[in-house]
Amino acid sequence: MLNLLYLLAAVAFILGLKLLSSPRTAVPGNMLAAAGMFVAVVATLLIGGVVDLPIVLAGIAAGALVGALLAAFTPMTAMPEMVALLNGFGGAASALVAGAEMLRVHGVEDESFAVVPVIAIAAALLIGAVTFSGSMVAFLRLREWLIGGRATVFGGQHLLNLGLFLAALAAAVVFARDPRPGAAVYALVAIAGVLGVLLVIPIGGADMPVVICLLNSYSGIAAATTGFVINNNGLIISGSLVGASGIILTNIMCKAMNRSFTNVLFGGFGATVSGGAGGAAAAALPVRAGDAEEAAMILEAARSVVIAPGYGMAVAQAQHAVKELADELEKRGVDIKYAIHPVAGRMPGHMNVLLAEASVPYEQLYEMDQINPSFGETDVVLVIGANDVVNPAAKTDPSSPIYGMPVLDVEKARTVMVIKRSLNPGFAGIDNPLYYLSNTMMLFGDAKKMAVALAQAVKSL
Amino acid sequence: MLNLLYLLAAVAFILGLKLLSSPRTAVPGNMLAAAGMFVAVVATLLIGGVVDLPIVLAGIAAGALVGALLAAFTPMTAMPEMVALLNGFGGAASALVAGAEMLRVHGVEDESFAVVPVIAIAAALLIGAVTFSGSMVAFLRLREWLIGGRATVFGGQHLLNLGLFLAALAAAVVFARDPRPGAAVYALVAIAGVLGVLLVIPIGGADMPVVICLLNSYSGIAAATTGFVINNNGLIISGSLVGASGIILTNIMCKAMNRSFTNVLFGGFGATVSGGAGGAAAAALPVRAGDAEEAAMILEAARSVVIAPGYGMAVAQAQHAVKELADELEKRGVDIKYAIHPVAGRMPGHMNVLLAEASVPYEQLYEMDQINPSFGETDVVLVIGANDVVNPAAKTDPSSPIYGMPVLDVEKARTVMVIKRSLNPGFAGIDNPLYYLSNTMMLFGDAKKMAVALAQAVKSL
Amino acid sequence: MQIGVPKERRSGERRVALVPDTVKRLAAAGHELLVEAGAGIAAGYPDEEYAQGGATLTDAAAPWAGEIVVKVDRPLPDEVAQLRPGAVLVAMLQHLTEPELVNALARGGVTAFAMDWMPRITRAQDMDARSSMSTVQGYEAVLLGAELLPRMMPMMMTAAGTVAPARVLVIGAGVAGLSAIATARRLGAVVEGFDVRPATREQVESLGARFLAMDTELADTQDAQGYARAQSDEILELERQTLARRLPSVDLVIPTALIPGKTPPLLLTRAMVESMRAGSVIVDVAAPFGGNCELTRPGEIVEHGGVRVVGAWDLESRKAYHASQMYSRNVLNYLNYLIKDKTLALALDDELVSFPLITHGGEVRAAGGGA
Amino acid sequence: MQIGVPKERRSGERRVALVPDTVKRLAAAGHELLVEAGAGIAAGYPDEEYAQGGATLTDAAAPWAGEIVVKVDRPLPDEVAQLRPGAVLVAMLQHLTEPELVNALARGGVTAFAMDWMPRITRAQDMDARSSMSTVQGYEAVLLGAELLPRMMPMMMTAAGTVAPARVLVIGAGVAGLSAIATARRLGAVVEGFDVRPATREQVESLGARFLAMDTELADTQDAQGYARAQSDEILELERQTLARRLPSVDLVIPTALIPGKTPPLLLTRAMVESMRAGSVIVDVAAPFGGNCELTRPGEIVEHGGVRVVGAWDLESRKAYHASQMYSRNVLNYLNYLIKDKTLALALDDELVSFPLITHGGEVRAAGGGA
Amino acid sequence: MEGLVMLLTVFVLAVFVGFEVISKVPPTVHTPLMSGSNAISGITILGAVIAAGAAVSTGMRWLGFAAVVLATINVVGGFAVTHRMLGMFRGKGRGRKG
Amino acid sequence: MEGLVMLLTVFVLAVFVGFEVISKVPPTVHTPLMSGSNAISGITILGAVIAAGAAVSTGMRWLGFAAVVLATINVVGGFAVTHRMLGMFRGKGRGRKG
Ligand SMILES: NC(=O)c1ccc[n+]([C@@H]2O[C@H](COP(=O)([O-])OP(=O)(O)OC[C@H]3O[C@@H](n4cnc5c(N)ncnc54)[C@H](OP(=O)(O)O)[C@@H]3O)[C@@H](O)[C@H]2O)c1
Ligand SMILES: NC(=O)c1ccc[n+]([C@@H]2O[C@H](COP(=O)([O-])OP(=O)(O)OC[C@H]3O[C@@H](n4cnc5c(N)ncnc54)[C@H](OP(=O)(O)O)[C@@H]3O)[C@@H](O)[C@H]2O)c1
Ligand SMILES: NC(=O)c1ccc[n+]([C@@H]2O[C@H](COP(=O)([O-])OP(=O)(O)OC[C@H]3O[C@@H](n4cnc5c(N)ncnc54)[C@H](O)[C@@H]3O)[C@@H](O)[C@H]2O)c1
Ligand SMILES: NC(=O)c1ccc[n+]([C@@H]2O[C@H](COP(=O)([O-])OP(=O)(O)OC[C@H]3O[C@@H](n4cnc5c(N)ncnc54)[C@H](O)[C@@H]3O)[C@@H](O)[C@H]2O)c1
Repeated sequence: MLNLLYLLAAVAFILGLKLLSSPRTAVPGNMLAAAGMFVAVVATLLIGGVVDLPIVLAGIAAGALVGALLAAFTPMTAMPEMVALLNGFGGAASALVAGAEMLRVHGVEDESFAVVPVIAIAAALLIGAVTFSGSMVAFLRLREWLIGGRATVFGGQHLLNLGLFLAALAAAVVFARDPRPGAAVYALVAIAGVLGVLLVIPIGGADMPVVICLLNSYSGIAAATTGFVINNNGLIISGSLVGASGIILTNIMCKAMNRSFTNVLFGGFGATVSGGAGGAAAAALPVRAGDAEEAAMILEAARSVVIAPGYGMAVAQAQHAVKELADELEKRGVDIKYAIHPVAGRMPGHMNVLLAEASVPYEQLYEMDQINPSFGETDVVLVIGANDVVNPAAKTDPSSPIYGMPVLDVEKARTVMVIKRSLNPGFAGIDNPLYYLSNTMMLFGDAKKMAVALAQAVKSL
Repeated sequence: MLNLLYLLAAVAFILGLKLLSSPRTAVPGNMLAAAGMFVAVVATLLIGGVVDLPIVLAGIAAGALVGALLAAFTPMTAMPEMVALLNGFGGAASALVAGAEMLRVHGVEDESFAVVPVIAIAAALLIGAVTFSGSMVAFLRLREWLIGGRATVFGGQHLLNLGLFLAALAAAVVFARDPRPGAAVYALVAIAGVLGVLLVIPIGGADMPVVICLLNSYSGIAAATTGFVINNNGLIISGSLVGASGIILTNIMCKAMNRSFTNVLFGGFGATVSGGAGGAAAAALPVRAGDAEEAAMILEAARSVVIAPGYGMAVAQAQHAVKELADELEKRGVDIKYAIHPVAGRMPGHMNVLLAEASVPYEQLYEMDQINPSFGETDVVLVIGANDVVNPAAKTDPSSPIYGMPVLDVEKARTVMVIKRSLNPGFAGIDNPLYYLSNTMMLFGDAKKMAVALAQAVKSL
Repeated sequence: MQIGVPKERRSGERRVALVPDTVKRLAAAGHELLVEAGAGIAAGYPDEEYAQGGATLTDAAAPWAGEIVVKVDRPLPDEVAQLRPGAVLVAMLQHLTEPELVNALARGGVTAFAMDWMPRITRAQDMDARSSMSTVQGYEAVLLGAELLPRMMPMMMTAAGTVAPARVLVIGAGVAGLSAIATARRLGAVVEGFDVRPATREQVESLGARFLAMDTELADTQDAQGYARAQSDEILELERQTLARRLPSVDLVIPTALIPGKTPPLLLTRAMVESMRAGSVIVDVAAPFGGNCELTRPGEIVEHGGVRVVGAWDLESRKAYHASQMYSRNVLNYLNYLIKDKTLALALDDELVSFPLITHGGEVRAAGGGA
Repeated sequence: MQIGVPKERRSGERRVALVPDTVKRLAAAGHELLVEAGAGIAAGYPDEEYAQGGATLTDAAAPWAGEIVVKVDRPLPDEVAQLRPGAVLVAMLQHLTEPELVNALARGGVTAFAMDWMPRITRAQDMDARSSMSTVQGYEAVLLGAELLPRMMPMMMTAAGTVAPARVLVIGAGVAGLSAIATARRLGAVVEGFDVRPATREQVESLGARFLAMDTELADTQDAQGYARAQSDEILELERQTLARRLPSVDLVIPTALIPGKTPPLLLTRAMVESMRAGSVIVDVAAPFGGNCELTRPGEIVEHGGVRVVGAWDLESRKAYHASQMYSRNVLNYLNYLIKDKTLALALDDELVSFPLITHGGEVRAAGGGA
Repeated sequence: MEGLVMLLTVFVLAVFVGFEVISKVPPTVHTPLMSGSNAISGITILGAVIAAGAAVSTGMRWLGFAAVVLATINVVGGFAVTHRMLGMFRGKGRGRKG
Repeated sequence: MEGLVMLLTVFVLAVFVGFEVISKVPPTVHTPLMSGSNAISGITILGAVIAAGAAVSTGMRWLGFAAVVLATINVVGGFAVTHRMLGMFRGKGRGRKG
């Protein structure tokens, strides 16, 4: 019966995760998962062989109170560290359960105690401890209580990590041969804790979410391992579910943030990528590089998209592809406008010729003065091979050679996407601060190819 | 140990299916799945409690021989019916195993025989028999040994199916109360067999693959049910895997063929599409209506494609979409030419204006006299909204009002695809024999929409 | 057979009935070609090319003595006299507008084919000079209009402000009208098309232009040949009302409405022209038949309240090179159709022969307006 | 401030320096506008609109008494005399070609700004009359050429045979050249562009046209302003060889090559013109400065061996409505830049002020060719 | 009971895997995939082997034997046919490059 | 042994489900999904409850108690936080329709 209910809970989790992965259905997804959890916990309390109910209920009450308060009073901006903290608690809980189980083994002094649970205990301790300490570092880092937001990288780090991991394994082996509290198990936990710290510190603040996601996967694995320890189906299914999906999610997030997955897995994925063949000064600043899939999702979800074409669209002869992308978006109810800067391109009316060739209706073309006031309410601006004409330095930087020229106020939009091949400057030969803004996503590539890729990605959403 | 090996086999199946779903990896995928099967069978033979090895080996040898011969000597064109036949055998085997198991129950006369396996036996018999008879009908239909290729639909069919299903259920209940060979079980099998026939006969020849896929899913479910009968993990995992993925694949195929999934599930998704608002005279003659996916595959595989546009392309303003399709094909190494008939459209140079607007290079445009000699070596001609200008009656039928007008000799190409909305005539108001030729595939729909769909289908190949 | 190609003498005419390429093909088929020296010069075809093509360059009289005489325009009265009895004349006769000429031809015993009176059927399209000339007219009308406009056609958003696209209204969406629509669209103008035949809506839209619809549904506006019928006065008034609403915002108007054998409908009155903006242009393609505009004077540019009304009548001649090429191709196709085994066999039961045959055996035939 | 807008008097000039829309904006900013009656008529802007915009319509003399006088062309000698000392003149002075005028302006104590001599920097683009006028020139040159050609521009495959597309060669891919390329492409011609500045290759291709490359790689062909440098005789000879190979198959040539302050390079010799087909057309946009073609005579159409060479000099006036609109927008932007708080403060350390400032305080400034 | 729940658990999870494992399938591999998964559904051969090999009665033995034969045909034929189909279009792939 | 194999089977299948269940995730839901799945990983609460509720020694009881507290924080906090995050952007979603 218990296992049947656990199965039910597991199904709820699976469906919950599935629903959670689409914005439209995420809320019911979360509720379904919570309901599954509720069923599993109540079932355990009632028919899970709980003897000492008061202490359990006390623990649950205390935990629920703290959890609810934390959730209610954490500011929205502090969500990532909150998740890190909670995740650390989950890992710790797994390790503690493993520890308790070890004590039971010790307590009953039953020599016949199978080898598998012992290995599982060691593994749960190891993974739980890594999860806990790693999550705590991530939490502190995000709270900026630790080392600021910068990554700490040092030579030989990978070697050290490897050494520590081997040491932990050795301790685990010693413990498995004699599964009782003692030096071996303490060493195991201590080493694991250090390992968790070392895995996280090389990672920069901006990349923390990826790490938290990975640690979340670890805590799932810890739970599954604990399941093997206490021979519990529910833990195994749910834990391995979270473990596996967490890894996939980590991978997805890595792609979205243009990071290498292997680097994350092994820690120390280091300094943020420098922006392609960017200008010398630029290399120091971080840019967010996106890919077609990610951009397509954002575009598809937008209500209004303004396309700001420039000389790069002309060079790439991307006008037809751009029109096709716009058509696809319009089909999905997105409102499309084109913002034509008076000097975009290399001749007066350059954009007009090309867009007319691609049969873009004149009604969708807006002059700069018409459209500038509306950027504030625009969800996404898609800048295609334009540079000088969207350079905010013209408004803000009196030392800029284009200071005073009116430009498209694209940076006021919620999201700005820029298609160009590199961070190289345009006609005026100057760097563009737009590319380094937090609401800008760079889509590096030839304008035509990227527009085609975007259209295709939108279609296949 | 046995279950561990079954798990291994199951993993092989899962990965195999995954690999099979991409053309690049399909071959290793198939091999992996076969290897998994080999492991599972050998394990069962060795440690599955087989007592009477000779008879089993004899059976396997016989089956392997027949299977290999069938596989080796079936012509490539007969593959779908081959799959139907094999699938029927699988379903039959499941039913037989369930029957054998029933005999065991009967044999041991053990009153304590659990209720679950009995239900499972009934279910396995039912599903297995449906799979078998349905597959056989599909096989015979495809071989054209039965009722030609036409669908048989009659009123009240759904009601009859429902009645039969309820009757089968009743028989199953009777059987479960007294699980021994007898009237109930025979009735069950017989009814199931009839049900299988009825589910398949309403389906037209062109839609058979979808049905076979669904029956394949059923045979998976039959295997899983059998797994519950004999308490075998391997059967359960693999069977449910096939059952579930088969349903998904059926759904995918339905979408690709523009069929309703529910209609397939409940049988009788009806007669082949009649050619839209086709001409009265035309309705009598058979045309081959294709869909975008099918057409895309042929286009993608072609070396040379000639596009013959007409007034319909202009009406649909499909020129940009056509250019995009051509671009996609060119990217894949297909040679593209446009055949411009001098009076295509409604004004001199009509096609030129539109194609120039879509930036089709002049070099790809060929006059009728230039291109007519080369149609014989053309793989595919894609006629887009042209009618009179590709009407072979102009050459062959002296009574035709357009007799003597030179037309594009598109029918000489290996394959002709015609995009138009119906079988309605064009400007000259006359029927076009081209549409009824055996090498012609009609793609019914608005030219722009169809061109977009083709481009997308080509991209997603 | 002997085929004569005289030089065109109508003033302003620059076309030639056969270009060297078609001459070569006819010569290759065994015909003897008598081409008046200098016949093709104005269209851009020098005498040498004719000579190379196998033609004999002659004086002005010789071509008229040919068994077949091919011309662009109908012959002038003195030219008719030069035709031998029994000779075959192939030209755009515009016979409906000049019965006198037709009678003269009949009297002279001339077998006269009207290249501008081919049946409007798919099979006859490659001989249909009306279509090919209309194509040139529509193109050239827009080019001429664009050139006369003080505005530019396409929209341009520049540092010096936005240049609004020109608005073009094409009245009559036959072959010339559609060609005009296509050309104006190419230049980036905002184009509307207007016609009484409902079938034209789809055709206008098939060129990416807007169709200007009347408030009333019209029925039965088209005859068997696809030509428009003359409309009642009420309908014409309704048409004018529809057009009048658009005119104040239109920069270029290209009227092309014709009804074979009738005076073209009056669709633009003086008052309507006065409602247009100064600087606007009307290129009246119907001018040779009287025009669709009240102010049109064929062959002249009338300026009225800042609006220029072009009585376009030499549009084809302004593109004489290609117009000649296309016309001569029509003629070639027709001669090839008529002449079997080097003789002309008149299958009078064949629509393609009988329809354009205006005079024959001394008589004016039914199609030619005779009994 | 008082801003005078005299009527343009150069013969053939149809533009006007300010259009009613800009007049309205300046009036709204508190300026007094003295517009000569009839100044805008030729460009399509009637006097009433100026009056409505807040201008005072005056006789011919009054505008010249304004504190600021805005014109399109440089003033005629007698007009210079009418300017008050200390007055500000804003016009396309073409000062490099007429030192005499510059001296006269300096002598008269006029502060003269050359709208055609804006620095070629991004910031100055909306005041750069050279760009906006070049845009019009390129467009109109193609239209004029297309109109003069006896051929049609686009390819058409018709029942009367295939009409081959016209081949257009644009020499000099500056603003006018690019505009010409775009227009010819719109009309469906097969277009090639040619220039000495390597950066133009990408620009030509960005309009979908082909770039005609020379066999030699050229370096250092561009000065700091983006203008081409004068090329050595060898290079010019190489250029002519490259062009000569194309000319026999080209129908329309649009030369636009200029070097500021110098005579335009001679790129089309008589012999080269003779190699072209009869009926071809050359529209020499460089004509006002002497032309790129040996046969060019500014303001005339020279026919030579069947090729017509148009010494285009009033291209902008042929599109006077839009040309005036764009020019007056440039002027408006520049005045807005110069005038702060209703007074003109000359920040001579500002490139945008000092670069186009030709005479000031009785002296010819360095930019103006002075010491 | 517990055993049955375990089987059910396995069943449910396998169904989920089956639902998720194939998502985007290009039409080219529709038929091979169907055929391959049909071969996998021949897994019922295990049941057949057990039924035939551990029969408790002649009837059961013969039913089992028949099941073994049919299931083996399904398995062997299925995988072989799939392989042939795939071979065809691998061949095509090669042909195109050449 | 058989029991362990069953657990392993369940584990392997669940891992497959986990791998497949999420494939295309728009960036907007990255964080909520992570947070939700983090809450699910609090399933270890079951182990904690059993450890605390069926402790055989005081040490075990207190370890179990600590585990229950931490795991509950994880579960309750996790789901609640996820809900809050989603609430934020459900507002946006509603905005779209409006
Ligand atoms: N409109 C006129 O009349 C005129 C005339 C002369 C000069 N200008 C000047 O030109 C500039 C126009 O501004 P703009 O924003 O249009 O152009 P821009 O500032 O020159 O920037 C164009 C950008 O497009 C990118 N690009 C080039 N080829 C590309 C390709 N194939 N695919 C994707 N991206 C490509 C380049 O970046 P990557 O190299 O990184 O790809 C470049 O930064 C202004 O400074 C204006 O003053 C205008
Ligand atoms: N070129 C000229 O100068 C000229 C002038 C006048 C007449 N014509 C005549 O026009 C004809 C031209 O031949 P053609 O082959 O180009 O055209 P057509 O024979 O008129 O056939 C056009 C076909 O396009 C289909 N169609 C229409 N709208 C469509 C849409 N939105 N999507 C897909 N298909 C669509 C129609 O079939 P459905 O309704 O089934 O879709 C129709 O059968 C000739 O008979 C010619 O003589 C030509
Ligand atoms: N199948 C063929 O061989 C062929 C070839 C060419 C043209 N056609 C058809 O012939 C027909 C006539 O073509 P055309 O260009 O010679 O016509 P046209 O020159 O006689 O007339 C031009 C246009 O003016 C329109 N018109 C007449 N009266 C009007 C009015 N009162 N108001 C508005 N518009 C008016 C006509 O409808 C026509 O579209 C068209 O239907 C065309 O498609 C057929
Ligand atoms: N950023 C700005 O504000 C701005 C604005 C407009 C133009 N520009 C730039 O200014 C430059 C000049 O533009 P323009 O149109 O005024 O030039 P222009 O009118 O002076 O010359 C026209 C063209 O002729 C070319 N040319 C000169 N000598 C030649 C020769 N011997 N052979 C072939 N071609 C020759 C030049 O390279 C130029 O492209 C261009 O680089 C243009 O992009 C910049």
